Amino acid sequence: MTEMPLHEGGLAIGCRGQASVDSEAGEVFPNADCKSSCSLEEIARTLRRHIVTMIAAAGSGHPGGSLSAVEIVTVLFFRLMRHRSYDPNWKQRDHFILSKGHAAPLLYAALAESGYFPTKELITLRKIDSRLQGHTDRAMVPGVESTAGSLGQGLSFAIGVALACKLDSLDSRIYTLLGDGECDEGQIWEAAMAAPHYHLDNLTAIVDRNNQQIDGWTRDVMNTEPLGEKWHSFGWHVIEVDGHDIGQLLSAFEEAKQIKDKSSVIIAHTIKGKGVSFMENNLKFHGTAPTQEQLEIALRELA
Amino acid sequence: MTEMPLHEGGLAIGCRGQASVDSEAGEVFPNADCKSSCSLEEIARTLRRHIVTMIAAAGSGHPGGSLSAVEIVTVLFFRLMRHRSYDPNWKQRDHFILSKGHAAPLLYAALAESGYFPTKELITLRKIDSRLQGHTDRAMVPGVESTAGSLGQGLSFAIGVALACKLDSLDSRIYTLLGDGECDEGQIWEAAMAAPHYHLDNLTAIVDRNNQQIDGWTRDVMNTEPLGEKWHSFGWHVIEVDGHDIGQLLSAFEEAKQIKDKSSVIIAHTIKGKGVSFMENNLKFHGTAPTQEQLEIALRELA
Amino acid sequence: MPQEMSTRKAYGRALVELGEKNPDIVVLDADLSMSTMTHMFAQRFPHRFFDCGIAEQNMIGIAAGLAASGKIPFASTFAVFVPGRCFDQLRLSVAQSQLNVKIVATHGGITSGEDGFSHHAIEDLALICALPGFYVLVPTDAIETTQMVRTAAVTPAPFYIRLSRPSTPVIFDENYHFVLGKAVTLRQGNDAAIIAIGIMVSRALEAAKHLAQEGIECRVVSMPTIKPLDEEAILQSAKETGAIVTAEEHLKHGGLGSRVAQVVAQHYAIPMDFVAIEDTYARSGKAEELLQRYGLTAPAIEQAVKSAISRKQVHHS
Amino acid sequence: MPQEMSTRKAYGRALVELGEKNPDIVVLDADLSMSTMTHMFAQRFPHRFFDCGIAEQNMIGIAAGLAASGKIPFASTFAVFVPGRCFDQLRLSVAQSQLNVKIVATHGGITSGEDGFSHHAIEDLALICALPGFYVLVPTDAIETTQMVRTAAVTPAPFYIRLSRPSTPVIFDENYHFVLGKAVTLRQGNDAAIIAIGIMVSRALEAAKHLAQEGIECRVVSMPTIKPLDEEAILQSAKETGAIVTAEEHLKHGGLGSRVAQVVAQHYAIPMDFVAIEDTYARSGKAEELLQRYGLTAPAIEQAVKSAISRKQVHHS
Ligand SMILES: Cc1ncc(C[n+]2csc(CCOP(=O)(O)OP(=O)(O)O)c2C)c(N)n1
Ligand SMILES: Cc1ncc(C[n+]2csc(CCOP(=O)(O)OP(=O)(O)O)c2C)c(N)n1
Ligand SMILES: [Mg+2]
Ligand SMILES: [Mg+2]
Repeated sequence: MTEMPLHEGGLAIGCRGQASVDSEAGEVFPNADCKSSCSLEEIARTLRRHIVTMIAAAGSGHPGGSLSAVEIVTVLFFRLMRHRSYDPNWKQRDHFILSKGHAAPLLYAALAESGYFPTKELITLRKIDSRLQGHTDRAMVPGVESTAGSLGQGLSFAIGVALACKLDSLDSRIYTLLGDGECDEGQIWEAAMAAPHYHLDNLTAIVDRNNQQIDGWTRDVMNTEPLGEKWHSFGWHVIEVDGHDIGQLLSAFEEAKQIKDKSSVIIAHTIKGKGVSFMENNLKFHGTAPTQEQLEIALRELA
Repeated sequence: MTEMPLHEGGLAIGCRGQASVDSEAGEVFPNADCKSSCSLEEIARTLRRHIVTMIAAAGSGHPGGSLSAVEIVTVLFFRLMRHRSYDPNWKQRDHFILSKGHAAPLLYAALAESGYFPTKELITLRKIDSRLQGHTDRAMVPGVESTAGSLGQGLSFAIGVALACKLDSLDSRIYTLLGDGECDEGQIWEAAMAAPHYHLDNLTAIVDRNNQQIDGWTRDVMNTEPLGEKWHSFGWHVIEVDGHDIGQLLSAFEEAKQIKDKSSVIIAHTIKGKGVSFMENNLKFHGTAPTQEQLEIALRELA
Repeated sequence: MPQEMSTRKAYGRALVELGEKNPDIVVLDADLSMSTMTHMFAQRFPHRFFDCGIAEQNMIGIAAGLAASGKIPFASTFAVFVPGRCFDQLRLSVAQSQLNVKIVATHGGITSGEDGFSHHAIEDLALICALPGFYVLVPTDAIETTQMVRTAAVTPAPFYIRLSRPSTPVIFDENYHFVLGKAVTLRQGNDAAIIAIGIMVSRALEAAKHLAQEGIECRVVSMPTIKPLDEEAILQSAKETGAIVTAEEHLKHGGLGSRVAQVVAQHYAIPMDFVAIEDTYARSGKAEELLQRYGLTAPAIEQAVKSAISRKQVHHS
Repeated sequence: MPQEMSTRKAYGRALVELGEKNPDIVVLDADLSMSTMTHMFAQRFPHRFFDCGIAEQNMIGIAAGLAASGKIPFASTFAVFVPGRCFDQLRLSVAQSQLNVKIVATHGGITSGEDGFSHHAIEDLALICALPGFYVLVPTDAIETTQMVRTAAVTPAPFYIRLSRPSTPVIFDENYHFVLGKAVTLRQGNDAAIIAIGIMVSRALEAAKHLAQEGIECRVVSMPTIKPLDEEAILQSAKETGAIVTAEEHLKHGGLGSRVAQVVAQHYAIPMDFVAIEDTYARSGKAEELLQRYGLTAPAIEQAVKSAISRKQVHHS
């Protein structure tokens, strides 16, 4: 295994595994320290550095769709979600279900920075004896809630978790991150029909609306527009935001929390490959690792 | 095999296999005679009699969803569609693809009355050596375009046929009949997304909106409302009609023909079991054959 | 217990019994609860029953999420739709996720009859046995079904239990004890062994009776656990009888016969024959008519036994 | 022809060649055209190429409708998604509809490597062989792939052709002639037969070479048509060698080995062994690492051959 610089920002280190009580909300935010000790923007940049670094080390992987969803995941893991890195199966936790499993590097980065496992493990991504499988495996990595890689399955899984929380009278919130290309899958619409039918107001889906899938722009490959109207007609409360604007994301999640009796979807308009100039909107970097040279440029841009 | 009265109305007999040219449209309507020789209402009643009779003879089958779509199929087979019972694979024909395959008795009745095979064969439905399988088998029966029985597949198939017609520069129209419960299936929405994406204005889907599926009312089992909005948001031209009103159906199909560049869907509001008092809106008759006694009452009502 | 009962009816009852005892039992269906008999549970525990409508893929995903949260989901529909309509979901969200989901599929085989081939599940075992981690069970009768359902509920692993539509003979009495992974010898004999599942077990017994009249003594083994196979019982049969015939209401490919053949070939090669559906779809017809037409009968088993016996060691002389 | 080429690249080229000759050839993909190599056809014949987006079920239905209208559709995606994500569609809309649809699935087996188990197709043959009417093919190299694709295009029936991701050795020369349904004997020998498919063929040849050095002469048979099987070739191998080992990049269940075992058991029982993936999912890793880890190697074949030979007739003495 090559030794690679991991560019640990150290930003989130102070937060790891230390639960603190947000007295206002009366809720436990294990990562509440982040709110003061480091900005979400800084954390986002750290996650991006992890992503490009680990994919470069692996020699394969999916930078584009990992980078586009960084702010979404940052806001959830380092501000909004109740979770405990020292107790990943904590019954009262909020749940994050990654449906677009090829964004595994993003989730691994967020988990490592949250203290679920050492950030230096990130570099083992996709290597034969690593826990960090190319697509997430829930049985292997603490904090990974779902096994993914075949698209279209996460929302159904999230409904199951949301139903269980209701049955157990838990007020946990369930978040699931979907790709926009992934919304081609019929299973997404089966699930989209079911969630409001079951009145799952504890469920929020986020669509990473980066307008690209593998074969091209979504409007050319399989047009999903008007995407918001589709979700609306399936009974969802729809919120559209700039998915790189942390303020907009925070208030969107807050709005979703207030909606009762139905599920909410946040359509987060993003740029695939966001943060690395030559990866932005570049189809090639959906599923290609940066070379060592490209990595260095990327890290400079993300410094 | 029991000998059962088949109640051949004989109405459509005059039309069988005789192509005639509608000079106004310049199109070939093999069944154009029907327009003068017998009313569509009468044909509809004949089809209903066939349906209950053959299902009673079979001892199993699906009367409810066959009866609800009678007017839809009547209007298509005996007025609008270009087809030739003596040349089922006629290249220029319009296509009817039954997606909700459990309504096979309805299609068989329409085909028999159109002259594809003798009406007396209808009574062999579901019997071991019959061509008339419980759900349609395209390889067995002339005029049956698709094999069905597993729900959710007909619209995709219809897209394939519609694409082929476009490739071959045929101006054929493609019709496909879906159940409203069937719209739970994700594959329907995959196809719904694709048809307007491919600009298939030669394709018209009809949803038999009888508000019931097997386990109950659709709003209770899996709510599909607002159904029209869903199709609209998937890019379709949506027309809602009373599915038992022949006039409304005729003008809806005419409207669909005029729409360019996208596909049309007709949401036909119907009553499951329509025409037989004790079957109407009666869940039991989704998939139960009438007894001999019930058959007699039904036939009296349909006389 | 009556003389005849469908395995799906036994399932419906067992679910209610389990539901009373364990609040974590939840049940899912895909708009077929009247036929799968989950409606009995739905009526008794409406808040723990989820109808997913006609959306089998979503049903499996929801079941997986429930299992991940500590529930014990039983998900049912016809065997032709699960695994067939949701194989990838069973693969990723259940098998690869190692989740405690119980699939109970009814209307296995061709005895669903008149609905025709779209409703005949003749390949479900080939599919479900291709999912590492799944227990795959086919009960012989209603009594065994009840016990299987109880076993599944307390064994934390994915299960697939295949039931049938028609009423079938009750073979076991109340003292019978189903053991996961173990074959059951129903009749002794050393001329050949018939290994059967589901509705073919009673036909195997019938065949053995006829053959005994001709002086051929067959062992009859029921193999309620298709996966993992009771290899010991298979090899014992192989060694003690020298000829094995399998009988199942399934394609010859990928079911009981194919699994037994691999065990035998790898450990103790002896002649075999397969009573199963050849590479074809069946038509509409009454259950019994179809079983006749597609060769799933006692006489077919008898013939297969004779064929296997005739091949014993011939080519090794 | 270079020394190494991926079978999917050969497919991409063959499609373009076919497209030039026959205007009825149409191609479908599900957002993986860069990987399946259908993008070559898409670029040349944009109006005959349909990207279905990430909707495998719909893709199969559309292909069926196109076939019903006289087109010859080739539909491609990864082998893990077809048949797995659309089995019921392949069943009803293609197999039961008897339609002329060609499925060409790439990234078969575990050599898709680092993506991990969600992307490893280790059960596709178990599924696709459970569809009556389908021809199921696995080419040995790029040359054979081209010929298979041509054959599929002119044979009116459903086809499934399984390709792999990595570049693999080109074994045949341009004079090679693929015959549908026929096995190919690549090496003579009478101590045991190795029947292999896909990337395992070259490993089988390697194993045979090593074994010859130890005085064990193995026949090596490639079985490019998994369905229908060349039973004659199998039985000839059985009779002339008395021991068969199969080798495939697939689960032991439901693939080549299981199909050969049934033929052998039913007609000429001899000891066998199976080089295949045991009942487990593989992890992320480089293709070669995974083949090592999961026992798909020449040494594994050698060991299996010795095991099968050691069981020859022992228990019949
Ligand atoms: C069922 C399925 N089909 C195909 C693929 C292959 N695949 C992986 S990523 C991808 C494109 C995903 O696009 P999108 O959902 O928009 O993700 P993002 O743009 O965020 O990367 C495809 C087709 C898959 N993983 N699963
Ligand atoms: C994929 C699939 N799942 C389940 C079934 C069983 N089934 C047959 S009919 C039916 C209800 C159909 O309801 P709907 O589409 O509304 O038809 P209609 O009311 O017109 O009869 C169901 C669930 C099936 N045939 N196919
Ligand atoms: Mg995208
Ligand atoms: Mg309905």
